[in-house]
Amino acid sequence: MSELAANTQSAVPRSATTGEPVTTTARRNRLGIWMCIVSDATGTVALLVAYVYLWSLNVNNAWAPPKDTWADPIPFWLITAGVIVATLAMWWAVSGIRAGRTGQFVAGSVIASLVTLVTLIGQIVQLSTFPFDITDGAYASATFWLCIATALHLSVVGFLTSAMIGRLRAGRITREDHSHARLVAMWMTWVCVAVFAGAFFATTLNASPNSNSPTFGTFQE
Amino acid sequence: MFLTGNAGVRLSDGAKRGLLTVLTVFIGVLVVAGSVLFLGKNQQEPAVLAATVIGTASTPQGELPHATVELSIYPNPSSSVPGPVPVGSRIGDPRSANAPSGWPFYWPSTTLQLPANSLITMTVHQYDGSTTVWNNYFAKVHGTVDGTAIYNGKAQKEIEPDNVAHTFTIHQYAEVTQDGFFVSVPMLAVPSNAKNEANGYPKPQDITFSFITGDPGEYVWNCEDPCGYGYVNFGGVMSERGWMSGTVTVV
Amino acid sequence: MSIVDDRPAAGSDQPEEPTNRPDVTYRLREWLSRPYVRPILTMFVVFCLLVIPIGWLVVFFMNMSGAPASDIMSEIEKTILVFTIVSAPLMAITLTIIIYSLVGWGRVTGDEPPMQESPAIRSNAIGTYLWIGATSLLAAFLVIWGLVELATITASSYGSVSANQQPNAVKPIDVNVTGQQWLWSFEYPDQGKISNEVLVVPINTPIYFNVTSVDVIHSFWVVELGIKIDANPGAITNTGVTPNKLGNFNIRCAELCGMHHAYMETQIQVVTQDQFDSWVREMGGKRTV
Amino acid sequence: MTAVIHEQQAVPQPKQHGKPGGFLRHTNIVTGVLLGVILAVATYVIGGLLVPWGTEDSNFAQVGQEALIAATYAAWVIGFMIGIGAFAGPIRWWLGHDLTHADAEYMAGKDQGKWKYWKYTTDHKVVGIQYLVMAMALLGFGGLLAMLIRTELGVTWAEVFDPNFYNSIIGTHGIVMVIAMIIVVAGPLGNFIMPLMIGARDMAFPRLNALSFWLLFAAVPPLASNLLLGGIRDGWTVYQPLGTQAPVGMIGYQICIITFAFSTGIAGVNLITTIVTMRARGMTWNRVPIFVIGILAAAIMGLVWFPMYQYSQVLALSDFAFQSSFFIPQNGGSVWLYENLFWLLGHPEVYVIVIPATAALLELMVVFLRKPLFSYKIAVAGFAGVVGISSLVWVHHMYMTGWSPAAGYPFMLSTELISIPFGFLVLVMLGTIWRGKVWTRLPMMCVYAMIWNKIIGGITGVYLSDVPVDQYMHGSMFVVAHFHFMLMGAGLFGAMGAIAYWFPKMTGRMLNERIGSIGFWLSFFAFQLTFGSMFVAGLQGQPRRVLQFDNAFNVSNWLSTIGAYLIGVGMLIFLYAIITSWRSGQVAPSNPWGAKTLEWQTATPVPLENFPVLPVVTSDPYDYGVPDPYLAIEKKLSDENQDVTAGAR
Repeated sequence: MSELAANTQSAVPRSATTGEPVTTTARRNRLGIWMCIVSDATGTVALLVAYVYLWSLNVNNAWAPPKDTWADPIPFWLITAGVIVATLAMWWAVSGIRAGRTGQFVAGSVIASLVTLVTLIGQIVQLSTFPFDITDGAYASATFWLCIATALHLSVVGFLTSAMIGRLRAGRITREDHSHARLVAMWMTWVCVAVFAGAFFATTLNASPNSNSPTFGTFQE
Repeated sequence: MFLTGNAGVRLSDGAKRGLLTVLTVFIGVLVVAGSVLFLGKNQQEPAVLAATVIGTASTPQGELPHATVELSIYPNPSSSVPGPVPVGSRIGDPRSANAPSGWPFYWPSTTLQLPANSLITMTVHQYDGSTTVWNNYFAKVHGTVDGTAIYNGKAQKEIEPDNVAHTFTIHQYAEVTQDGFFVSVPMLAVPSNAKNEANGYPKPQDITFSFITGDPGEYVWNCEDPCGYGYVNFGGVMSERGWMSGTVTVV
Repeated sequence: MSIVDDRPAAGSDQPEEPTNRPDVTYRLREWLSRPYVRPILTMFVVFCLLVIPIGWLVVFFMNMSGAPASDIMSEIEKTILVFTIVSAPLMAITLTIIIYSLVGWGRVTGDEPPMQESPAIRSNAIGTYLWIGATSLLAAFLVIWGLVELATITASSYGSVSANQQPNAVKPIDVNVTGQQWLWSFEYPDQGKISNEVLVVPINTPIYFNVTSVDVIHSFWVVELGIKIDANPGAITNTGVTPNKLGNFNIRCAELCGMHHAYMETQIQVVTQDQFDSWVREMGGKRTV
Repeated sequence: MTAVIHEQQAVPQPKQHGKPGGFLRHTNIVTGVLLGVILAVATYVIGGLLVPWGTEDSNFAQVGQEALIAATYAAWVIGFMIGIGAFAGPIRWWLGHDLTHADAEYMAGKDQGKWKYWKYTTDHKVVGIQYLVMAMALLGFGGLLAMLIRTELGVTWAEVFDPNFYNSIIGTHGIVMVIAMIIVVAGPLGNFIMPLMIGARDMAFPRLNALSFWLLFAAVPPLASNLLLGGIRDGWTVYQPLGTQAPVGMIGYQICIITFAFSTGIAGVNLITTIVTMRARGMTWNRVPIFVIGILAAAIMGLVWFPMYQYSQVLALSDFAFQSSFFIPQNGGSVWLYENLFWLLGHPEVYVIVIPATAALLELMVVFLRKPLFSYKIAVAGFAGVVGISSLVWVHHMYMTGWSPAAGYPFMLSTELISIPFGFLVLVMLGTIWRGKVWTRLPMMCVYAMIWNKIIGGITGVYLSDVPVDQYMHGSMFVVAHFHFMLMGAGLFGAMGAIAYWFPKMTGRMLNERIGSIGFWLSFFAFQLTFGSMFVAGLQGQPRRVLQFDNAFNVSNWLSTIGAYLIGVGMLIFLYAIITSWRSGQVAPSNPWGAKTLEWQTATPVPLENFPVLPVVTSDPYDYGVPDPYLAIEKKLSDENQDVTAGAR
């Protein structure tokens, strides 16, 4: 009962939807986001496993793209850098709103949105300028899908960050109740990890270690 | 609803429930039976093609009845040869419904019926071009009377793997007790430069071979030469009864 | 409905644990004297005796298409017998309790929740330890037995050790098994690369299989010899067996592989060495040295 | 505590945009289906213009046909979700127009009568009913396919169906039943009952709750339509590369799984968050009803492992429609990659099916035995152990694939270890039954059925977990019979018991137990016949998924088919019992079983926000029973004993 009394008297604003203190809903939403991250992590792991496993097997000696034209590593790292910058900007914005500095929040989220947009465009450019086609062997397929996954992640992040200004103006993000901004930043932090892992594998694991895999349909190793 | 008893029939609650239960079960049975009849394959397979008995012949196993079957392999349907019903009209696969123009098929039927314990002489007129077999084992002739087949009058034990258009391969439906029934004959391809004749098809290759059937039984046959599409070209025609595979009933 | 649930706290309605209990034998006798204990123990023994024959039944069904034709198959059947026997007690006690509870401890019928309640047993240290101990022992036994058996079978089917490194006195015969839609074909590399659609092998000679597929996944299952390995496209898998019984046995495809999967069957014919050599000769291959 | 409601009005409400509910006032299943179909047709036609008919590649296959069909299916799903109003939430969030209390109440279906079941309704009770109906529909469809399969196998002398069509039937039966069994307990009961049980007003994320159901709804038509588009010709596992050989019906399967995985993941997030954060005050972790723990376990496994399956289908679709090469060996793909990704979910999924049913029966046993649950902690430990180990056993489906023969050793170990935590659950069941007076009602009978089936499924599982034995049994009918004993024998019969138990709370009427029991017992005994003889067929050496076989297997298949028909009859009778009781059954009191869990303490039918005032929990819900008489005797004995020792002194 005392706890309840505390709630009624304290200045904690309440969610218009359910009438609970926003601290309660914030805790709930945070757990939800953690769960989403766990689930999305498994999917990302599935893609990485596919990449590494096919790399290690080199079935039918067909892992490498035609004429060993591996993808250029630079774009991968540029895109990773872009995501990280956007995430830092978002966290900076969150710290701003927490201290009540609305201007810093606006600046931070605008930067985050713009950087994310640029990175997304960069990702699409990279996808369309690979020196190989998705049909050119296992490496090509795996790399394409790692980048497609990044593109999907980036579009979600773009949607989230771009909503910040509107929600601020609608009074949904205030000094007392800024949990949604934090959730966005949390999600972006996970996206950084995912993108980095993809870039790391795609740039470091190129030539397959297995050179004597059997030729398809025969018994020659 | 007469069971409610308004129509003069007075039923106790329990009896009503019982009747309705039976009714439910009955409806279920109807649904299952209906689906079986509607989806069953009977109306989907081509008509039976029975071998015509033309007397007796002397074989390694002594004097046996002799029957003949004549088949053709066309590269695609045409005005003169309509070809089998596109699978699409049976199970609505858009690919097969929309792409029969390049589908080879055995004609007039793939549902064969052969007399038991007799010599079967099969003649095939082959109008199709070549594709390479995956396994050279099927470029050889197996299971015919003297291990050969007659290609345009010339007896051969095998042909060039790159020159195979299709194969006619009966394989056993094994019971440990019954010994196998295995016949596999590669079909010689028409040269790629052959020009079409009036009927829209090139001059066919004629392949003739004889084999001896055993006791009555149900067997299947199919083509082992990749002439469909999809993975390793074994989709499409290769996986459809009535085109590149069928059944052999020995009676 | 009351806001605050004023139900008593858990277990408060039980008398506190008795202090300085009577000695174990006394309590055991007291327990055995309870009306329901003896029937349950008898039922338990009876069910044990009823369950164990299931093992032989299983083996009987396995042998319906022919007795084991290799040591591997015999090992498999032995394993089944052992597993049935060791897991019989757990099956039996479970059966006993559910069946006895239907008759022994009283039944209540009717639409209203029964007034008379059952004894509030929230835990029983001895029972719990017994059960967990038993299941753990069982699991441990299964694991150890299984690992040993697996090692034995891997040895006698040569696992993935290539043929020329086999420790056998007799040189194994290599057979290259190719699965394809919807046929098996067998090639004898050492007998002059002769090939056939029926597998012919000499008795009491180790056979070493290299298995692959030229299209989809098949599974190479020699039923009565108890070996099975998938035929994977783009990979070579190995197994092996030493047939010890003359006759024809089944080879089936155990992985759905398309339209004629059901018809992807052939035979393995186990013959004497002489028959095998003559067969090789007439197939145009060269004799085994 | 009554303050709660009062406070809700006290909360300052933001500007109300339009009428309560806004856009969702105009959306329902009709608009959803309409928009979905329109979008799908439009995509198909426009795509057809881009790649005109008759454009054929060297193999005479339609160019871009697969991509076109994939786009069409995707368009259906997206169009349906737009039409049902699923995107209203995100857009409102983007604009900052968060829900007012009035919006929330409208979306929870306030004052909308029956119509709310056809809308994007967020109330957990509505979603629960929707899941129940959907599960029964799927079970009916899968059951019909099962009848067709058994017909084919019973007619041993000829082919009834075209072989390809038969393969499509077994594949569709498999996946439809798996989906149905995944949702049949965790869907209806996890959504309707669980929040009541923990004393919450609704799920943590009501809109996600509606989303998860309507995603499932959108996923079903693509799956069902595969039979019209050439079918999935390679079983529910759809091993590649055989899948890439199938007609375009395969895409229906892949789109269905991808969508369904989203649905499961979202449901998992929702269930876990609800259970962790929304329990009534005083409901500490050792007072949570065991059913809630079971739902939590299942939700965790689904949430963590479903993406593996989802991505295996994404990559397979990419192979099929865009000729990439994850599973095409010629181009460097690996068939083992698919098998691993698939079974990484494929095995935990078995427990996702069995665990909720088991937990539900544990929950109702105590009521019908009037005894406390036997050692709650052991039960929780059992669930925890299963969840933990279930992710380490998937390779036992791949013993015979030749993928790393050495892996057989560790995975045989883990597979046999998982029998220990599973044994915990059996111990709890037996300990609860021990010395209990049975109140013989239908739900309790399901407990006995489930234990019996688990015994048989368990012993056969012991055989299969062993690599050497699996070398004979893998891919044979024996395996089929085994997992039917686990999934149907334990899962479905458990679900029947659970639904019979909570039926009064969900529908407000009692289940007609006379008819229900007839159906239940008929299907139970027919089930033994069907799968018992299927065991025999497998032992004799009949492979799975064949439509013709040696005459040696005829007898066991005939028996199996007869049994299958009887199961069908029994299930129909049970279905009739449910329908007739739902429509015109006798009205149920709020607590017909005299149970002590929270869901029975509120009114029936359950009011919109479940509880007039949120309850406070002071003990676990299992304090049934009278003091153990033998304990009293022992107490007396020990006292005498004391006197004796005293006298000796």
